[in-house]
Amino acid sequence: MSMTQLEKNIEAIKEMSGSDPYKCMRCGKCTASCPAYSEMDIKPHQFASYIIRGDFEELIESKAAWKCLSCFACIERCPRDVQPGKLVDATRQMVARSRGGDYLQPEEVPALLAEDLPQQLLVSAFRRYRR
Amino acid sequence: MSMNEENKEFRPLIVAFCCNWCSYAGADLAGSSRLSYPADVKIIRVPCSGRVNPMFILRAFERGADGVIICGCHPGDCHYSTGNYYARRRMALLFSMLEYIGVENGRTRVEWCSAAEGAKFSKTMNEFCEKIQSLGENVRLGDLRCKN
Amino acid sequence: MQKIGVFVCHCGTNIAATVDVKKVVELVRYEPGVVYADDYMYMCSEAGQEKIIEAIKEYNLTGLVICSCSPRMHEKTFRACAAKAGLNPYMVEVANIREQCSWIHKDKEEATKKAVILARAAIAKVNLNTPLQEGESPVTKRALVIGGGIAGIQTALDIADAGYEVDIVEKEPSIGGRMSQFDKTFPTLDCASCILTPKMVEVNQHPNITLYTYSEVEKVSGYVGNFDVDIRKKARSVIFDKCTGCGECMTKCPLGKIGNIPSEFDRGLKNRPAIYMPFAQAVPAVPVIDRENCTYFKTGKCGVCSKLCPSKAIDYEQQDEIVTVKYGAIVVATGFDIINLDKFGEYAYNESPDVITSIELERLMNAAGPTGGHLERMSDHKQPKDIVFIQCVGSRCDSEEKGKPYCSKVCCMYTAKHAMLIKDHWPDTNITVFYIDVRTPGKNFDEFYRRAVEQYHVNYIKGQVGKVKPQPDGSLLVQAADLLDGKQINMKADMVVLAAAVEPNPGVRKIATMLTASIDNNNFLTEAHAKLRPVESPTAGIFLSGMAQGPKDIPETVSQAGAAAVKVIGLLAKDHLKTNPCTAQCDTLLCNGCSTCANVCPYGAITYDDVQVMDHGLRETRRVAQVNLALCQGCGACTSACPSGAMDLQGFSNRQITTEVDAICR
Amino acid sequence: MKYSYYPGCTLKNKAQDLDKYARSSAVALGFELVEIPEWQCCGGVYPLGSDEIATKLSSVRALNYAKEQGQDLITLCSACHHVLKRVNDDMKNVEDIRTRANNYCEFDEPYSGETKVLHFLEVLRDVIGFDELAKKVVNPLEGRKIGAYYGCLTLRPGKILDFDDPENPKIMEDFIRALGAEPVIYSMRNECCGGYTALKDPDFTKQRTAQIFDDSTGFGADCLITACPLCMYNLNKSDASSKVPVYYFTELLAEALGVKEGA
Repeated sequence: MSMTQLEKNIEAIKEMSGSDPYKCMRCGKCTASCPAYSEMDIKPHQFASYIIRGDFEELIESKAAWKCLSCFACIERCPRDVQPGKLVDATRQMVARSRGGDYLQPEEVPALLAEDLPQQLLVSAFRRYRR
Repeated sequence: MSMNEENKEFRPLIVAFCCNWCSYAGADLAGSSRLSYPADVKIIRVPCSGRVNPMFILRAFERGADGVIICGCHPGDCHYSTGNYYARRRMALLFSMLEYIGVENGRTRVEWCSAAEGAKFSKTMNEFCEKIQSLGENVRLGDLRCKN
Repeated sequence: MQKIGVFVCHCGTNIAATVDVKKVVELVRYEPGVVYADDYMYMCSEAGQEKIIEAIKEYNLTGLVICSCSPRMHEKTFRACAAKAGLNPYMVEVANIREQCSWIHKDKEEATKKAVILARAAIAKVNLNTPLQEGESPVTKRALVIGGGIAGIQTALDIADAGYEVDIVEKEPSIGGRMSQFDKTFPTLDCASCILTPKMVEVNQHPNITLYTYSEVEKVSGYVGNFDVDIRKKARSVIFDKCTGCGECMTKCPLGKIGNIPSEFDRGLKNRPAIYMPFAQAVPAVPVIDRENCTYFKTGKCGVCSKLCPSKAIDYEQQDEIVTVKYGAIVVATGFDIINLDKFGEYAYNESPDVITSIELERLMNAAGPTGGHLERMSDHKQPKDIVFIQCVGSRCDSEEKGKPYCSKVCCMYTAKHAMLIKDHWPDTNITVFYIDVRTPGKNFDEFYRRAVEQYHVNYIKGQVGKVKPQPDGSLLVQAADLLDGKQINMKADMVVLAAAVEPNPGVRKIATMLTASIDNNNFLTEAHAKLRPVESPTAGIFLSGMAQGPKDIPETVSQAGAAAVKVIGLLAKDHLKTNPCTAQCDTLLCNGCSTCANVCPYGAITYDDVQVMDHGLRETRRVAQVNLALCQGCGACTSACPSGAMDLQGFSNRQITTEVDAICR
Repeated sequence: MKYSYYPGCTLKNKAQDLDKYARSSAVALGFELVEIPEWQCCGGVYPLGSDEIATKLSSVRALNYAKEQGQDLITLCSACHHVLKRVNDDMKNVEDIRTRANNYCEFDEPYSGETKVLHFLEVLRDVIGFDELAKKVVNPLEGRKIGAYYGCLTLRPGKILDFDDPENPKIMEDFIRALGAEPVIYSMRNECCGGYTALKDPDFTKQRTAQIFDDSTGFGADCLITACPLCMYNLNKSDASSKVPVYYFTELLAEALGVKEGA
């Protein structure tokens, strides 16, 4: 089956994320479950539609990907196996891979450090925020 | 088997035996749902997977088939109660014998597909074609029956 | 040599769009045996059939190949057409160039090539066809209905009213099924028992209907027109003919108060005694003893019911009984249940007694229910003020083990019904429905839902609920999102009602296997044709009624029940059925009497005879296989098992299949 | 019984309590934690892209080491538990990742997910048994009402981690009962504390943890337990933690087993 350019781009996201945005039925269970809802400018259930429409620029510009807590609640509860959290991770990857736009710069870190900050936090933040 | 003159790439010849009750109906459902699979697959309708005599498969390989697949009802769902169980055991034996004489195991397959599984039928055929495509052309079996 | 006519159908553009029909005609014209080849727009139409008949007469055709849709679709049509022209119907073969060619391929050249090959295979086969004669088998004029819910009841009544005898087998102690648990029905808000109970009584009193309640189908053999069915009548421990249904035993059973035996009928919202009828209007009004819980059966002590029974109807020694009955047709009406909600822990169904399913709500609103029709929370018996309904719990799921891929079809409507009934009784209740889509196709259905919104002010919010959180104050916090307004919602509720997905009754798989009726991935029974034969199983003589075939509401179930009844009546009205002539045959010259074929025959259709044969001029007596044509169903298991090649199957002979292989591999 | 033990970086540093009480309790319960030599950080986060491989290799090495020892691999930190189990699942079930990881690592024998990864709590539940544990308790924590705080990483995705029911877990509640205390069940126990966003949005994590404390104390909890150093950090940043202390589950275990002092 031949594909449009958009479909090919989406196919690449599917590969990278392991999630199929076309399966989404817009039930919003992810958005209902999301603990970071108030912080996200693009809501979890919208990630699938942004990708299907090809609005990658808007996704990349949004701060939603950096506000996701990676708590996996949406992944656990998604009835369609879309697992929106994976699309959020894919967006982070798109940012890192396409333009090297990391959300966290090493120079910022000393100011953010607290005495009792666990290593786990720093490592996770670096992984989530940077390439 | 050659396609038209410009296009000489390998196209496998695949024979599928489908039981009338489940898998042939599954193939029909794949059709009415427009779920495509390569035209290399040609289906022969049999009443039951248990009707598939090993001779038919040997004959197909003798005549140049690159792959043979037998589809029946799911275990427990055979229209005739037990035909698919016999087919499964018979084919396990036949396939190991075929491998011994040079027909790789990937070229033969038994698959269960119900009348409601059009999608599974199409998926199975696509996979099988891909597999045969990757294996390339088959060895051709000789006709070893006594010749007068 | 055969004289074969080949007819290639365009099927409008269904075939012609991807298969060059004219080219197929040209390429098969010179195949061995072919004397005539032509194409036509719709071969199955009156004019198309006329064309075939004319060609048979004009060219003295002895065989036909129709290149068209699947033989499962029109093989019968073309066989009948051949018969009209005096040709044996089994001289017809169909090449499937629609479902298995034009519809799945895009490239016209490739599809045309494949169509030609399929046509060649069919031509090669017809060359070896022989005329076959259909046999006849008698029809037992009695039908079996498995399941005594509204589907089974309606089917049985319709068959019985037409004058045929019907038996209903129901595994519960009473008929009535799911519908008897309901309070009201949509879209007219009739009281469920008011319309069901009279039908239950009618079934019980109908001279043509025999009820086997607390019974299960144990074994099925035979075939259309001639099924033999073993029915296990489980021991009721109550003598049917002596019991007057006074109910003394049930009220005095000590376990009624202290037993903690949850009532299945009331979905565990109430307890029942060990000797019980599921509900007051049960038919038959004869209780059963639940032997697993009964003190007498567990310890040998008690015997209260036996002592108190005024008609001495209690019989602790009663045994299960198996009866064997002959039937001509069987209807499967095994109904549904709702899915187990263990996988939906986010909705706290197992954690909070105030999170309930819709069926539990039916019981809570039913005047005969555990609360006498007063809606209350199970935790504190207070009347709920804020009620949240969650739709699609387990329906429309794609994840493998959690839910079901289909829409349950009835939830949108019954939720609107529940909302309105609650508002009718208790107008100061706030009701919110969280939905994904509101689906209301059906007569007066959307109007019904709009009434819930416009007249009853039920608050519909688009967005699936994420989590239900039991709160320290005993309330429930519903975490959801309003997708249309773009808001996350944290709403307090006193009660949450889950519209759990429906699924076929779990016992149906076992029954389908006994009947060799096909079943889909969701355990719904498959119909013979999704559009044209919706109440028949592909297995002849098996018919489908109600939810066992797919999600449907009561009006649809009743229509389907009637349709299944008509099909059964049509079958029972015949004195004889034509049998499939594609049966096995034994070549006595080749048979060595090894019994291999008899061992694999699922029908016991093969016996052995000593026959005199002439072999190379020598006369000898041999033990050879004989096929009983009345029993043989034509599966061909014997043919592949036969070590000497003596067994063959008419219509699918070794030579015919081999020649098809050759034609494809040419 | 000997287990390969993967402590992870945080347990060597800021979360030493989680580690040391586990070690002393293990001795009291009769099994041995053998720290695997030269372990590397798991990364704290399961790789974001399903096509990533390099970030999985440290886990693969640890998993393979345990396999070579013929031992199950135990972790305590919720992040390590999460990453190790998911990488192990990939090695077992995803052909592409398995092939590429093995090509890179060049082990004597290819690794394909043979090692069983266990959380310390799973050992208590599945190997020792909570009934047996209860028998070994010398200082039962009677009268204490303890809220288990699971967080996210130990539970989800439930299918792969296979730790407990991801929506209504009970392993920590059973653990609390075994120690003689009363578990407090509250619905925020598997909701996220805010996780790593504490680095850049500390106010947001405070909102989250406030809800967790409100809910758990509403149901009567007088303290919380956790298995996650990051949850511990975030919970402790909340003002409520001064009234409702948060402990690593191993600390209460050591206390109940009477081995807290020597640890």
